[in-house]
Amino acid sequence: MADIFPGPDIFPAGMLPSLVEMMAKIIFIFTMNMGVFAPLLGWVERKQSALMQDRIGANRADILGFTVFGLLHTLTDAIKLLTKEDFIPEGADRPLHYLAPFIAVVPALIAFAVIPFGGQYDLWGHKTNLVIADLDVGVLFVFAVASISTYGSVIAGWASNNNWSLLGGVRVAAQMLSYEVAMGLALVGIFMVYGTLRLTDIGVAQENFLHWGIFLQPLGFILFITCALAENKRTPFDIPEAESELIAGYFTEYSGLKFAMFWMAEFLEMVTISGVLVALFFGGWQIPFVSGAALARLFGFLGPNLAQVAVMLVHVAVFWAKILLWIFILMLIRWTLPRFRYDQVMKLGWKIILPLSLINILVTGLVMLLVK
Amino acid sequence: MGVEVEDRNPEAALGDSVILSTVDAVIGWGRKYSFFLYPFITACCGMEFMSVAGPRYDLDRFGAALPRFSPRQADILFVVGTISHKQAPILVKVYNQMAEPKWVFAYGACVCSGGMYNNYSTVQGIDTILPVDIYVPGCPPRPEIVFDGLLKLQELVAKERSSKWPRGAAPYVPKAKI
Amino acid sequence: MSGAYKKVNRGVTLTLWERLYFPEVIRGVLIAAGHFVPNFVSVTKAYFGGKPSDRKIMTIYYPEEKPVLPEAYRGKPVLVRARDGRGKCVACGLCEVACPPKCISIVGGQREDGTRYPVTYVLNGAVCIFCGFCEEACPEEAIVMSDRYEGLCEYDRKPMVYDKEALLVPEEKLTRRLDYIRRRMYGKWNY
Amino acid sequence: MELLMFYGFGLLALFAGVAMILSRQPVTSALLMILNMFCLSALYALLDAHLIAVLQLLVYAGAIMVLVLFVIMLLNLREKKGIITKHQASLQVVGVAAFGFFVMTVVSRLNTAALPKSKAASAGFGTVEAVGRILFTDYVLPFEIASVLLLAAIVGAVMLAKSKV
Repeated sequence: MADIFPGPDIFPAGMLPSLVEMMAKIIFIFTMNMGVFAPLLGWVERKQSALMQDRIGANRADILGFTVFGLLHTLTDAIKLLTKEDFIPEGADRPLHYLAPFIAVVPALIAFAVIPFGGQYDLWGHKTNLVIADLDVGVLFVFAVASISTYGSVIAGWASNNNWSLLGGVRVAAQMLSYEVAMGLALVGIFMVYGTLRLTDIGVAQENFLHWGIFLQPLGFILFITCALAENKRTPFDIPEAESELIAGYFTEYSGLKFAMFWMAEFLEMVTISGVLVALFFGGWQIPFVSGAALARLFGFLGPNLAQVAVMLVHVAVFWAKILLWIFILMLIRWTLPRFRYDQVMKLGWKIILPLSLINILVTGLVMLLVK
Repeated sequence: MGVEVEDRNPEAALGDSVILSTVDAVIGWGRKYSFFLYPFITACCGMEFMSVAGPRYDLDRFGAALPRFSPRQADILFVVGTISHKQAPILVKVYNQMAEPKWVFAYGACVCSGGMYNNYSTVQGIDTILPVDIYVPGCPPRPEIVFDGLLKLQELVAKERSSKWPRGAAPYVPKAKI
Repeated sequence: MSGAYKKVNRGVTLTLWERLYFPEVIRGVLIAAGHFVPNFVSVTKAYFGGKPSDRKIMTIYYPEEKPVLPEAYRGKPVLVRARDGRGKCVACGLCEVACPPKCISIVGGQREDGTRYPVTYVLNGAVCIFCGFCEEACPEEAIVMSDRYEGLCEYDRKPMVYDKEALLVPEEKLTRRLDYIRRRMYGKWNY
Repeated sequence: MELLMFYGFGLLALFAGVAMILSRQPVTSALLMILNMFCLSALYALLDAHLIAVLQLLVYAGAIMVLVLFVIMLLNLREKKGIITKHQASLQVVGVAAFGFFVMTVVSRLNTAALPKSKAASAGFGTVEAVGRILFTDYVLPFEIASVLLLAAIVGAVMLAKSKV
């Protein structure tokens, strides 16, 4: 954070470009998440589930006869949820009931601060690093923020003064606690292989296609994606909001915009999880077999600066394309698998994933010793 | 409130070629295509409801296919199946728990009027206990009829004025405490 | 434990490969993707200037595309108006008796030429269950099930009670159903 | 800027701590404590101790407080009854007196003692690498003893929770 808050001497040399860069990056990530992904994913979820089930999905909302593949249904949902009655049940803890949806949404956005969406580029003599906060503890920060996001659900469950909500909140707490441990241990292998926790360094190390995380840590990848699904609270692991058992779990008593915020939090978490997956296991912004230098040579006719801009744009596009691919796969899993039972989730977390991740660490260490 | 001027719709006069949206029209448009439904399924009509929601007829095309099992988040109460007097207080409770704006969809003959069960145990049409917005006859109604009713309800919702809301609790107060 | 019960293997014992769960997950996801991809391609093709038949999805686009109704389809029950302009009904009351939910009520009368006719014929559309028993009971082919399903839903229950005028439909429009009744239903009952 | 943030987070942490004690609702207290931990973590971050900051969030604010909340929510402590409410006034007097004595002692001690000058942080201070290096060289024995202690605690918890051996 020393880069962000550069000490008492206000406006040292070169601060203005960094400030502009910082603002640009924050605005970019914010628009991508809130402006593009949050509304788009509602549409993607509806349409993808429909096509997977041989249906056509929402397609009838129109403006002057233009339906745009049903994209406008997202808009209608937004309008409706905005104008719906904002309900607070009797006996609820009102301030906490208001606060909970915000606590759920904000961490999902904050976690994106450490995920690099591009490499380092030299633009007109100004070093640009396409990550909002290049922290040394990168992945741990993501975990920390994810653990904070638990509180949104837990508080929502408690503040609603509803037994189902409370049970949902308790389930969230138990599930998050169990899977965070396993998730952290599943990633230790990756840290050992790359020798760093800094996500930008991990991205740079994956320039070689065969050094992508998924090839170096296949077991770690499977364990991580399982834990990530559990952290996201979506269907195979949606015991906190299990409709058949808990009505709607921790957000049973939420209506209108606050319910929409929980919904949005779920989608944003999905984007964040895809971001972490891409950054750690899928080469980040790297294109297979095409290094940044080769790409820069390809765009060499534009001159050194514009070539760098072109490379940057290509890398950012590749990164978001990979995220879209992962969102597609996560959605496939969500619409394919049935829900686990509560005890099965706990058993999977503590008795299978945790020992497997420990074994993964052991094997990784042994292999690293042998290779040396 | 004066006399309500009905159907002086300039858009219709201009042949739907322009949008002169008042806020109500925009809200009506949004609500019309975004029904989150609460399926209150008690009897055999439920099977036909599954067919309506399934791939052949696909309720989702109308934007009405996100069943929310919490009444707070639902917009439209699908009353599907016979409502007995024992069940009526529960139905009223669910209706009262729903957040405004809310609509009630009477699905099938039993719900519309008691249907076959003209006897002591069955509610003779849920309009005796709730305000109903659309009646769909049939035992059970064919999916086409349901869609016909849904389109008709969409028309109603699109034309609604915000002065209609909130509608308040159901007129019927059950004696039994549940 | 004594062997008092017999253990039945219902084929649910999983092999080790299945118990690993992960390969089966991948298989399931691939099946789902196998539905998604062809549907996605065909729908996109149909949207951009293709024929509707390019669409592999079987969903009916209801208000624009009407379903193809079978002959046996039972829509709104209607009274047949004969070619001379009169209704065929003779107010015998058989449909009233046959109707399971008792939605029909008839008051009979007699014309000057001695033929009987219904003075009022009320059919409560909110109660009718579209079973077609009235059609089977009718000896005069006076009440038949039309293939009409649109416009049956109402905002209020009052307009759903149909009187005679609302029920009468000219015979020419019902030829398909009348043919069907003569071919199938009478054939079945061996009249 | 840094000073401003230090005071901001410090005051917020103090406020959260005091409000936590004063709050009657156990859940609110727990949440205020989380806020307090959050502020502490921010203060660590301002000191360039990124690893400690993140661990503070991850372990204390994340895991342990979730457990605390879990217990509070399940017990549903709303009204406190019993010995504390009976002698509340006298207990408050004793508490204020004890706290006042503590503050006076600290302030008088601080007035006399010269505070050590803080050294500038060396390069790479607070990174994972630096902390790991110290842990596994200078402090390897305490580190291992702590891990054995935790292991014993885990085994004990499992033994207690298990219904039959």
